[in-house]
Amino acid sequence: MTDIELGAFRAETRAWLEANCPAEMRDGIRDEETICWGGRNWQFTSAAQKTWLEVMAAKGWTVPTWPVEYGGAGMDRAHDKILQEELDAIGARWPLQSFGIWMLGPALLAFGTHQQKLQYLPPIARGEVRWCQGYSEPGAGSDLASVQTKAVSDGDYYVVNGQKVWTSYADRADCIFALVRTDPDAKKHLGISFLLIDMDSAGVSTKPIRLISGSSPFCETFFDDVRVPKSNVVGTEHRGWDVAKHLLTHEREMISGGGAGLLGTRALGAVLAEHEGGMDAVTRAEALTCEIDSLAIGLTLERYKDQAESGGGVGDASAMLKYEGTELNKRRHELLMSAGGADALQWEGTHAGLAADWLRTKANSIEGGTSEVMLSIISRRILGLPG
Amino acid sequence: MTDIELGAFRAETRAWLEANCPAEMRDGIRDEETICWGGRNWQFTSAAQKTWLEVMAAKGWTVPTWPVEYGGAGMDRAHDKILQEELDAIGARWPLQSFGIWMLGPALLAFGTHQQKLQYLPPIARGEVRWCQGYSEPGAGSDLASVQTKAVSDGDYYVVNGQKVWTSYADRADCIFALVRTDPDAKKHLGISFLLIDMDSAGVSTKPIRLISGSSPFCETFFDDVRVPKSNVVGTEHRGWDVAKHLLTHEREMISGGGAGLLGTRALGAVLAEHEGGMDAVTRAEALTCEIDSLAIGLTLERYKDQAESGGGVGDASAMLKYEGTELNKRRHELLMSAGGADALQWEGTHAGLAADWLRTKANSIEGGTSEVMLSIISRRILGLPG
Amino acid sequence: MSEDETMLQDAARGFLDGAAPVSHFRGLRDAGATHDAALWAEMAAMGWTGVLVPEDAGGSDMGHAAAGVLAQEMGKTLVTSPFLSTAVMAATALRQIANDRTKEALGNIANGSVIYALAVDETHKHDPDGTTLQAVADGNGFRLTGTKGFVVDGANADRLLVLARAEAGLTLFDIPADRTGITRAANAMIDARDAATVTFSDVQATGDDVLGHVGDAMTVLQPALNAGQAALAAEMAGLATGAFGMTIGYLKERKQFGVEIGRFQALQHRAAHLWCESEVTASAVRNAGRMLDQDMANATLAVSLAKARATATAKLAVIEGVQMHGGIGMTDAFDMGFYMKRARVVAEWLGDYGYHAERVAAARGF
Amino acid sequence: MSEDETMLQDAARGFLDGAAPVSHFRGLRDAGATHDAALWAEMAAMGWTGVLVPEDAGGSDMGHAAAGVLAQEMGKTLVTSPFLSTAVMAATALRQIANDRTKEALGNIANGSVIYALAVDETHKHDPDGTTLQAVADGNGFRLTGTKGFVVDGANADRLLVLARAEAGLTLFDIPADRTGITRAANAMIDARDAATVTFSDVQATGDDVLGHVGDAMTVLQPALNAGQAALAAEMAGLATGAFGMTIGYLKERKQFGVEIGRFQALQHRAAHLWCESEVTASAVRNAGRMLDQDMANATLAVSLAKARATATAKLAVIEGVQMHGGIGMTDAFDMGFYMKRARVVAEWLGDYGYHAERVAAARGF
Repeated sequence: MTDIELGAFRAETRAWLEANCPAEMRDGIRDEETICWGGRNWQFTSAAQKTWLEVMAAKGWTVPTWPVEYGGAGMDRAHDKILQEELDAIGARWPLQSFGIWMLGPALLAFGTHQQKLQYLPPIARGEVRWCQGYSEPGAGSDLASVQTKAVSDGDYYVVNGQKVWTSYADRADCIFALVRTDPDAKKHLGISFLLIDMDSAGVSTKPIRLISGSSPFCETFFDDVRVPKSNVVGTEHRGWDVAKHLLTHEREMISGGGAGLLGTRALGAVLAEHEGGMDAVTRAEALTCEIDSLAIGLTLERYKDQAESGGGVGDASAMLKYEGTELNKRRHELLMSAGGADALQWEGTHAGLAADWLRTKANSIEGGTSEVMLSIISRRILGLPG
Repeated sequence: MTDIELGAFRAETRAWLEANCPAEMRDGIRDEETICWGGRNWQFTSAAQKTWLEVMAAKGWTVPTWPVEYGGAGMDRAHDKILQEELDAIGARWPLQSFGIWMLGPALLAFGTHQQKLQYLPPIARGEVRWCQGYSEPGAGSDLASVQTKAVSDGDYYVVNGQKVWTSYADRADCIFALVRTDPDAKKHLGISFLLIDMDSAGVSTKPIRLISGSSPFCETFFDDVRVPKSNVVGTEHRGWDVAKHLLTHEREMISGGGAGLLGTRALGAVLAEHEGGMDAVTRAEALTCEIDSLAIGLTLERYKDQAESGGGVGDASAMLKYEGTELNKRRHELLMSAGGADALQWEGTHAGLAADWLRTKANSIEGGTSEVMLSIISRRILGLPG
Repeated sequence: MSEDETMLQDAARGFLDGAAPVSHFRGLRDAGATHDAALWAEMAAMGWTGVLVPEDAGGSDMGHAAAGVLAQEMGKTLVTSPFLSTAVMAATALRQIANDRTKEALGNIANGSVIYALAVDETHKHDPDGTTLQAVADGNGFRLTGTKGFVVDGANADRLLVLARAEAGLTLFDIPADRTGITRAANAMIDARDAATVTFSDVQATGDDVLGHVGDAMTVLQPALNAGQAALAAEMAGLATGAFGMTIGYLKERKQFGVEIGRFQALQHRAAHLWCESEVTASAVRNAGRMLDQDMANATLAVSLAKARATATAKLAVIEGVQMHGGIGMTDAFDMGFYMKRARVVAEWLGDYGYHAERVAAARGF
Repeated sequence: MSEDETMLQDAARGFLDGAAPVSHFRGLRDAGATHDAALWAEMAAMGWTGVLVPEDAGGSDMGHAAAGVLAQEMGKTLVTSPFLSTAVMAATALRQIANDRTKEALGNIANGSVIYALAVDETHKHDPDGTTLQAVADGNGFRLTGTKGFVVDGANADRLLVLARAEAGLTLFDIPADRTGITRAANAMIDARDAATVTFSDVQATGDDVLGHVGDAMTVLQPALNAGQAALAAEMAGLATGAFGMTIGYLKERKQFGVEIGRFQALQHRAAHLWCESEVTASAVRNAGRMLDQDMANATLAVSLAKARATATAKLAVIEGVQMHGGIGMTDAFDMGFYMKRARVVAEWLGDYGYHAERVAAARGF
């Protein structure tokens, strides 16, 4: 496409957004309270939120790069980038977020059958079905392939028994995509299937997990003789690990990008300056170093995004992005706590949320693969050190 | 003994030093140039240096805690401490230093026969024979027990062939204490003997090693069909590793203590203040942290010395002292280089020696067991983590 | 440690393992409680509350090194009590002034009948010299007006030591916590302990309420703060030890990819490094207690050294603790988070790393 | 990188692997030489010396990103040349002023016939604003008096860009290095490169010798320094890559206790961390070159970011390099020490980490 064509698209997009994005959806705030997750039981927080989702979904712009037949707008990256820029320009909220968009969608696009795509993708794009992820199990930790949840064949069905942990929003999701062991006799990585399960099925229950930072979206999810149609397997039966690996790489990029999105918005110095009083030499030095590293890591995310767009992909280097982004985020929050001093030590008050955010960052280097796992991946796959 | 007795000893010592320590030996400087190493070919740098050695050796005060019959003064720790304090009080130079005093002496006292002690210790105490250490071999690195230098039995003699590296001052020493493999068929640690070899023997040659910091006391030492009497084995034949281990612990303490001796003398801040101009926030912060750590590590050395004196010993914790002391020393010298700026980048000039010292510290965490080996020792022997 | 200290440590550990393991703290937290009166009474019966109270006032007068040993053992299992505020800081302040009133007050500390809190800080950082709470002369006495924040043990306290600015300079008042005009609001602290915001509105204080001399608060307060900082450093060293102990236990027991994670060399080296750092900090902590006992007037360097080192080591211990525990370390059901939150609070209390680093620098000629 | 940059990089690497591997630097060092005229002539023939010289002055004018690519490849094998002083900094300064003199000077840079050095620093730290070298008005010209230290390439230079303080303010002079009154003393540098102390005693300079305007040195010098700092950051990134490459090779090949040391997880994780840091630094370096090409007036933040990151990464790379090599890394016979010494010198040149950190802070509102 030509620059002229892209310019025209930008002008059209700007005009359409101006006409269709409700004023209340232009405050740019993207914290937990303002997110629209969608789903069967979703309660819109305002009429504007509902309208915004509907008009965007109608254009396929909740998932602009997905094919039109699956609920998207079939955009290439150049057009998508313009759309994102124009959304940012007016401070538009995201119309919809979900694990369906971030994770299951890409997995289905890569591994699903045409029938599965038609069945599952459009409801995700329209915000009608909310998904959660069921990978981790109690005691498994970084060893995600040590799946114990069993799916035993029974005619056209599997009967699923077992337990997942760290299933974000499982208590509010409509469906779950989960790793289950379909072949107990095969080697660890070769007996796993990637299975879609409706949370309304008999035998599914959830229990929220309280974190050191307070209440959390995480749950334990239990499966007690849950019957699931075999057609709900994505990809080849027993070869679900391939799908999982694909998604894990995707997840790492998401987590590192999330950290940097936060970074990009405001200079650390500006945040620190809000706290009255000067900084001691040690805190100031750490703030300078942290700011330098933030900017450089931000540039690195951009560089890898460029590379991925030009077809190079990111691949194993996503482990680097994940490692650097999450470790930096932990340092940033240590600094913010230090700058807040005694004021930051309370759950409530003028600095409410600061301590909870700080504690929450400690999980960044654990979830989606620990920093140690990231370093081992880099050591083996990028540096070629013996394993 | 009573405090009164110790007080009398202090008074006597003070009077004797006042009468016998030459004025030129009271400048307190203890750098390489002022050290008296002794040995067959030693050239005294002044008449005073010779006198000072002779009068001290005559009293057994070059090695105060060694038994009188082996050239020492048979002092207990309380008396030794008073002697050291009184020497420090007048800024007296050490009358004699050597690897014989630091290393071979303690090894012989622990493992030698009475005959060996009589033969070797008094010449060390009098500064008549200078020793060097032959442990490391090319390619062995941290794996000191992988000794390749062979000592083949031939009647009352061994015939030694092989090569040592990192033999400090081998080119100036009279004798060497070396690890040699006397039983090639035994397990790695069980076929080694601790052997005393005269450097004047036919077939011994040395070659100096140039370091990144410039010329160094280190040499490579070559043994080519060197004949050594079997009576020169210290401890049990093939069980030299026991002697070596004993000495390695001793060496670790020496290296960590050496670092701290340097630290104790002057505040880092005072050193940094000599360099004109202020410090930027990052350098200042690192200087503060480094100063805090220096003081705390100094206190730790004192605490462990107290513990060792009260009979508790130091044992494996010497690995901690070595690790903390040497890593700190590297940080200190990075800081000094940073404070010196462009002036510190020259081999010569107002800051001559600073760069060489800085580069030399990089070996601190390698020699006498790397930092990595120290951490592994702590992990296994102190923390009890599985190996 | 001396033999006496080792015996005290063993006794304290023995008692606390029974009376106040971490589960005891969890119980208080779950109940929304920040004080256990029965535990405090037992501490009094064992002479702990009187550890710095002279014998003629009914104390055991064991000294600052001993107070450090007790604080360290409490730190290991996150024991909740007003020990530092009352038995260490208030007692040290009170014994600087010898009169009948202070003798009685010290006796009440020793017998466990009174809880003190120090109302010193006003902003987000420890800064006694920056005190703005006003003590306006009024007849023979004063009227106090202003707000104190981060008053540790302030909600549970019977009495307050209040730092105020009079015309003559900083002045320290010893007054009942329920005096007219005082409003106390307990804060929802992340470590689930007692800290309060205390507001003073025209609170009347007589000349007798002044501890020491008007305009000369620091003669009394400085030793108390030094003592508190040293004991707090000891608590933090204990906290680091407690967290490290959990972590080492986990490394030995937890299996991942088929082997104990304690076999992974990267974790071994980090654990060994942490142990080394703890040993170095232990030396600084021990030294601070001894310096306070031997030469209190010149102990500032030793105290700040200990507080700075302990802050850094405790931070490292809890960060490594959570990371090495992985997901389970992030859950409230596991104790590691308690250590992390407590470490953050005590990092700030009585001066953070940067505050003490600057005191070290000043003492060392930077 | 763009395709053009990748091609340039491949070509540069190919040439330098043949003409200037590390052994070439060792040869110069052993011979006591700090310049290889033949190598410089080859760089000129390839258009490298003219990388920032406009085409109408005979240059290849490839831009700052390209200059960074070249500097990075030189850094990998410690290539010794006056590239930064002459082709990057002097060329950038000269092209700020368009006249026949500068055009001729730029042509001479492009054809390799002249070597420039910047005489800016006077104390142990980079501080152009603190310049004290006097330019005293004398008739239509000036007399320069004072001393410059750490004049990189100063002993080999044909011409000097001298920063001096005139009554009207800082002024930049472009004069021959052998002018009467100039004394140059080569320093025995730890990196075995050319740096000199240059003394000026009543050195005559005419108005024509002023580059730009009297009292307005920074208009010309600031772009030159920014360009130099960015290219130096690129050299340091290359240096880190070169040192890291040696280290990774050693980890794969060296055996200890019967296995390759690259199997030790503690070393694996440290190597992986270093690689991550290098990747992040590479982004900052690339960004600095692009910013200089796109918007030089606003590139200071990007440049300082790159220099700061590159300094930290190169330091980490050489410290880890020596440590992981063990004893052999400490010997002069091995190349790792060269990297360590060069890293230290370039850490200081044109502003150290703290200097650039403060510039980042200023740009970000600290």
